[in-house]
Amino acid sequence: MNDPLVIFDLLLGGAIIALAIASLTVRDLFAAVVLFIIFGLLSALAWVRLSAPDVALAEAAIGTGVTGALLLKTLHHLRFVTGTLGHQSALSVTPHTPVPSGVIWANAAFCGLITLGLAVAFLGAPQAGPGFDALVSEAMPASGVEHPVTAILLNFRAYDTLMEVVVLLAAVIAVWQIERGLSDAPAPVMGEVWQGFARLVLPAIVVVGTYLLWAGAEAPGGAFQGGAVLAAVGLLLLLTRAYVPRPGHRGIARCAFVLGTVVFAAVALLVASGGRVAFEYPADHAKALILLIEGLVTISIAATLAALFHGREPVALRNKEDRNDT
Amino acid sequence: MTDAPLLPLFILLTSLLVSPVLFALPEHAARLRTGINLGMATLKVALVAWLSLKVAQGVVYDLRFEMLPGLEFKLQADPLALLFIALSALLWLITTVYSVGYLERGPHRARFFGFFSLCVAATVGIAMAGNLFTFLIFYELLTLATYPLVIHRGNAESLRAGRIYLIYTLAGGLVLLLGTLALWVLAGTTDFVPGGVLDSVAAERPLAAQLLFVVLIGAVGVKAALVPFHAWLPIAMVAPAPVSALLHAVAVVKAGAFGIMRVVYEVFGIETAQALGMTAPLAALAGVTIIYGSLRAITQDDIKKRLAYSTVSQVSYITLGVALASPIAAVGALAHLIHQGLMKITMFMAAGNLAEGLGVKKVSQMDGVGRVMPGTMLAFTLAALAMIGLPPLAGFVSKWYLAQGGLDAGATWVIALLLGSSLLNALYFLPMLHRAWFRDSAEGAEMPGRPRIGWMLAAPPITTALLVLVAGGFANAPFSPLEWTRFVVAIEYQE
Amino acid sequence: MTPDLIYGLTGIAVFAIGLVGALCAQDRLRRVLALKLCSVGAGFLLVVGAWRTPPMAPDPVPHALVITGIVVMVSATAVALALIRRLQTLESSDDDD
Amino acid sequence: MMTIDPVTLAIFLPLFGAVAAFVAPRAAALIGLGTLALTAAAVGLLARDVIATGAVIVPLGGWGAPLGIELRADGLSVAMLVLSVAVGFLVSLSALDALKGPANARQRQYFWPLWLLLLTGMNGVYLSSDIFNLYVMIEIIALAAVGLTVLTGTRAAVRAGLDYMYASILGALLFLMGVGFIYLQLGRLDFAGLMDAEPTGALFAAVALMLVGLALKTALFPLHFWLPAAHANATAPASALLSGLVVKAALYIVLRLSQYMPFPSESLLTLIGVMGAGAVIWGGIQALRAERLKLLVAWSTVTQIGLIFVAFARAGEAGLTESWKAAALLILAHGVAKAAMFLAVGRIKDEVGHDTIRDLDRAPVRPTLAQFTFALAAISLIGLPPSLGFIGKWSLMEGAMAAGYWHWIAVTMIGTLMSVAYFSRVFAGFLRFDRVRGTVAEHQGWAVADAAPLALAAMAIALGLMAAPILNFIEIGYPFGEAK
Repeated sequence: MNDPLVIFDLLLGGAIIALAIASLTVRDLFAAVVLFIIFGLLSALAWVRLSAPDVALAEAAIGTGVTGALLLKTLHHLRFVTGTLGHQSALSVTPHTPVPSGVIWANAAFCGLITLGLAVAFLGAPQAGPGFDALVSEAMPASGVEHPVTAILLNFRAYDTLMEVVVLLAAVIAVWQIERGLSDAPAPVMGEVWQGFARLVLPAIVVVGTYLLWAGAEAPGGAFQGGAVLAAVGLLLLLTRAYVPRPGHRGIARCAFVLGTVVFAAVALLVASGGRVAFEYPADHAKALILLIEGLVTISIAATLAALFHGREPVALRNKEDRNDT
Repeated sequence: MTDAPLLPLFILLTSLLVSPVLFALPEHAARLRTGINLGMATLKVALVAWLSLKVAQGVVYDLRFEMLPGLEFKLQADPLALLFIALSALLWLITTVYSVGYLERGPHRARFFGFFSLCVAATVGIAMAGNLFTFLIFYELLTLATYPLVIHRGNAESLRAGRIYLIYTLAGGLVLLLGTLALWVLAGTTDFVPGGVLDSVAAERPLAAQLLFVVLIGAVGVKAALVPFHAWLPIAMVAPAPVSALLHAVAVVKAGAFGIMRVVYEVFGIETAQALGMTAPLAALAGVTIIYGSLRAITQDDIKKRLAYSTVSQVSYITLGVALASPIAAVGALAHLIHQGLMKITMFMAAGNLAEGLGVKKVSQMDGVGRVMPGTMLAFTLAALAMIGLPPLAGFVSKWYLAQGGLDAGATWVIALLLGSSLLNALYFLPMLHRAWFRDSAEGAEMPGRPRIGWMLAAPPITTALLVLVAGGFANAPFSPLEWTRFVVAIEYQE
Repeated sequence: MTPDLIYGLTGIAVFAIGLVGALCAQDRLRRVLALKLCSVGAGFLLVVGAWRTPPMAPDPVPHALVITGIVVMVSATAVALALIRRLQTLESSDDDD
Repeated sequence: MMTIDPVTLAIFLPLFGAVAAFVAPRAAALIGLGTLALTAAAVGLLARDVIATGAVIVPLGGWGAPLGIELRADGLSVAMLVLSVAVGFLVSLSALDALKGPANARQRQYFWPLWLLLLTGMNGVYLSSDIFNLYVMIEIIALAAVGLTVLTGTRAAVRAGLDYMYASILGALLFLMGVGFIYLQLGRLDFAGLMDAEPTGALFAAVALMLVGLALKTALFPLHFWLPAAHANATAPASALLSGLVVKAALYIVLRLSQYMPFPSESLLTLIGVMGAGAVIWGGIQALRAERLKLLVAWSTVTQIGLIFVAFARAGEAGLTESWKAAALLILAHGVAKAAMFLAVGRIKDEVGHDTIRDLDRAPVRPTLAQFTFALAAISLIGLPPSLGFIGKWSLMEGAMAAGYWHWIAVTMIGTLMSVAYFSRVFAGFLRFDRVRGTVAEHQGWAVADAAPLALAAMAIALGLMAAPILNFIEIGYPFGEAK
């Protein structure tokens, strides 16, 4: 009974490895990114196979979707800046000094050795070894939600999740600080047909995103996946020029970025009283608090991911210096 | 029992705390700076006098402060320490007067005096260090504080000299660190104890103990300018005269010599050192240094370099006296610590006056200077004669005890060495005196009518020359260096 | 041959490929891609560790960790890409330092 | 009524501060300083608790390890908190001056939120007792640190920042892979779970991966390639934070792992030591060759990190329990002294107008106090008494000598001599006067801005006198498990 599945696993594993190699070796960068996106989707598939649908969703939406969009946008920018936008293929667009092939082979051999060591270590590790299974199932009733992954993300290890939202915040602050002035490269604009399509699809995506968020309490899904899907809305809005960030929006944008962090952290601290420590939600209100946090975090994630895609901080074009990025 | 247990600390702080104040003073606040300098130096002399009285009465001062588990920062005021403190405190006062006169219009005075007091603080700290760890701290501080003084002129030559100085002394400091660590690991203490702390180690692991001796003596030998670690001293003579005078006649080289005493007497103990067979080689090395320094001095035309090589030679008298392992020689060594300081500082200040007043920097230019600057040259002459060992001057007293000690220790070669050295001393000093007093200046036009030096330059060498006379003539008076020395030796030899 | 074995080795292979890429890739963008491969490899390892032979449910904790890892990685990627874009702009303009 | 323990506050206060500074850029400086003051107060309270009752544990969410995440504050972590808050506060003060003026408005606006996020991340690392949480924290640190590196926006800075970013991501991913192996083997991620683990192949792989990852993050030779450019091209307060504090976070994790993991074989330790020795020597050579002052200082960071790894390496089979103390002292000493030095260099550069070592003496302007600060910091970095650097070096060499590892002593001494050599290049530039064009006024270039770096440098020296209490303090709560 297992055999067809084993063959499927072997094929999928082989395809993933082949795509990984291909995305690093193919000459055309655009093709590399596309191969990478396929690689990400197949990895997500593998994770579904490993009964990790939440992870698969997150990888597909964020690890592959958002990352892919970011990569494509960057590629577009680089091709614009280097004046190779009109070329047929996107061969390497950043300057570099060639590395001697000897070095590459030495590195590859070194990594091969590491891989061998890691594989041996992996095979030596206990299979289906110890884990948190018992602890989680024991604590689940007190968590306030039904879906274990959500319980871990927003209750058991909520501190990690808060810090993860902080990482996103740090990223958007860093990106705003890195890219300054107005963009030299016009953002890639979608064609007319696509614009129309986007407008039709947008409400549907919003619905899907909200559903994912809501479903997170009982079934796979949750703030990050929902946020990613909502971010897709933002991406489409930006791409179709339905929304153009203006300097005046910066204040709102900042508030949207920090909203999730602030609420999450504030709730964590506010519940700490009467012998409870931070993040220790009172059992009666646990579900409500978790949903509140999730909802607001989702908004922040969506806004942040969209801003990461857009890149620079919207600033007013006052004089020439601004344009010259100084 | 002590009415002012923190007295040693105060003595240290009189120069340590004043240094940041001096740094912060604006360049043009010369009067205030001079006032602070002289006030603190006088205060220090007074405090040292008080401390001497107390110590003579048998009061024990011991300040401790734990820096690492079991490892203490420790200040003590034993008689040996006082010998060195008294010397540096007194000469600091005198040299401060001299420096004020010398640098009257020079640049960077705030910096100069700041580091100058820091040097004195380091010297006092070296003297009062109650263990090798504390000694190491101040030993390094002395290196750091003298470096800016050596390169005070700020030109390429002085920077080169400064670099060489830094390399020698910091390498020495690093070796001292190694030795201190080894002592700590071997003996479990770094305390200075009369009779030493290494008896059992020397019995069980003689090789390790011998190695440690070599390392420690080598480390402090750098500052004591023992051959072959002496090369920095003549090069460092590019420093201004007061620096050469106080630091390279007193503070730095004496810190090295003092370190040799502490190591031999109070880390190993003279008996242990002898039993390890390390004193004889040390005495031999000292002998070589004495002769080598004198020989090199003869050929130097630059006055300060000649004096520097003379210092190389003379400081090793102290090492010799320690290494002979005879109480009598030890008296000579300790007395020489003081006497040589007085003599050499006189000569350096006089040399500085010649350079300032007449522009005379070389022996060959000294013709007839005695008549133009009689006071300065009289002081110089007195010190030079004392160096040669003319009775009843100070140098004679120390050489006499050294010779006696040599006989006492059965090392008759010491007599020959001392005689030879005195002969060499005469060979390089007498021509200078001859030129100064008995030759007419070759090109009379070059000599200005009256040298332009103020009393602040003229008085200090004369004062120290008088002290040379007094220390020799009244060697047996109470509180004379010699008397104090006997007190110290009684402790070190545990008699 | 169980899935955890197959995908575990797949993950390690992907990680290693990413490592080679991160060390050797000359193009800046491709280096980011390589790093992303590494992160997927690490994700595989954790997901595989969480896997239990059905009908047992997998351990949910590593799943949460991988989700966190994915979000962290997208943040880092965004910053790296922003740096790449900025650097390219600076290098293309002649009048900068 | 909220009752929040100072452990939580030490992480959350800077987080809220960062958010506030980001939302209200005009008041960022004020918010930043206020946050630092409050965080300092929280750390002070925490220190009091730790002294009174030993290690403090906060089981976040009330779940407790291994299911939940515990924050744990013992002597060592509080010492690191004090380091980051104290150094951070003084660096912030000098940032007020360094980033003043309309030309720096943009840098000012982003400096504060990034720096406060950095502080959040570092404090989080010092209080964490969960290895996956450490991974998230080092990523916060990485993103904020890269943001600070490229604050000036020059081409060199951005290029350095990108290399730093690559190194950071790769280092974090190697660490994450190590976390994966630990989960595979042990099924838990808290420190307590690591303590009594039997060494196996998977754990060896985990430790090796995490060590390499952290070595990359902390720039241990030969994985240091990103550091000199990144630290040399950042703006002065950012350099001070990066060199003084940021690399310490990864070092601290190494320290913790060496305390709690079944430490791998002697050969791995020796390898670490050899890498450290390589850093000491190679960094020394590069510092001798560096043409710019900031670059020299950055290379000196490479050597100092190498020295700290030598302190780990001298652990050996017998000495491990003591070696972490030497490393901790060196970490603290370097944190304070290097921050002071980078700030001083920033001041010198501001006054003189450049930081080319060869031409330092040609300028008639001599920022005396900044030069003095530099010299004091150099004393601690060289390891001259009585500075904290000296005490650290002493502890290192003492342990090595007691264990008979003479090669590590030789490395330390060579490193010391080299540091004398490269720092004296700078001193010569400060003290040489014969090539100046124009008149020199000695006391030029004093400013209030010199106060903060000077205070840091004085701390680097004076803390050496407090080594005994510091050592007693960092031992509180060690070994693990004796907490209350």
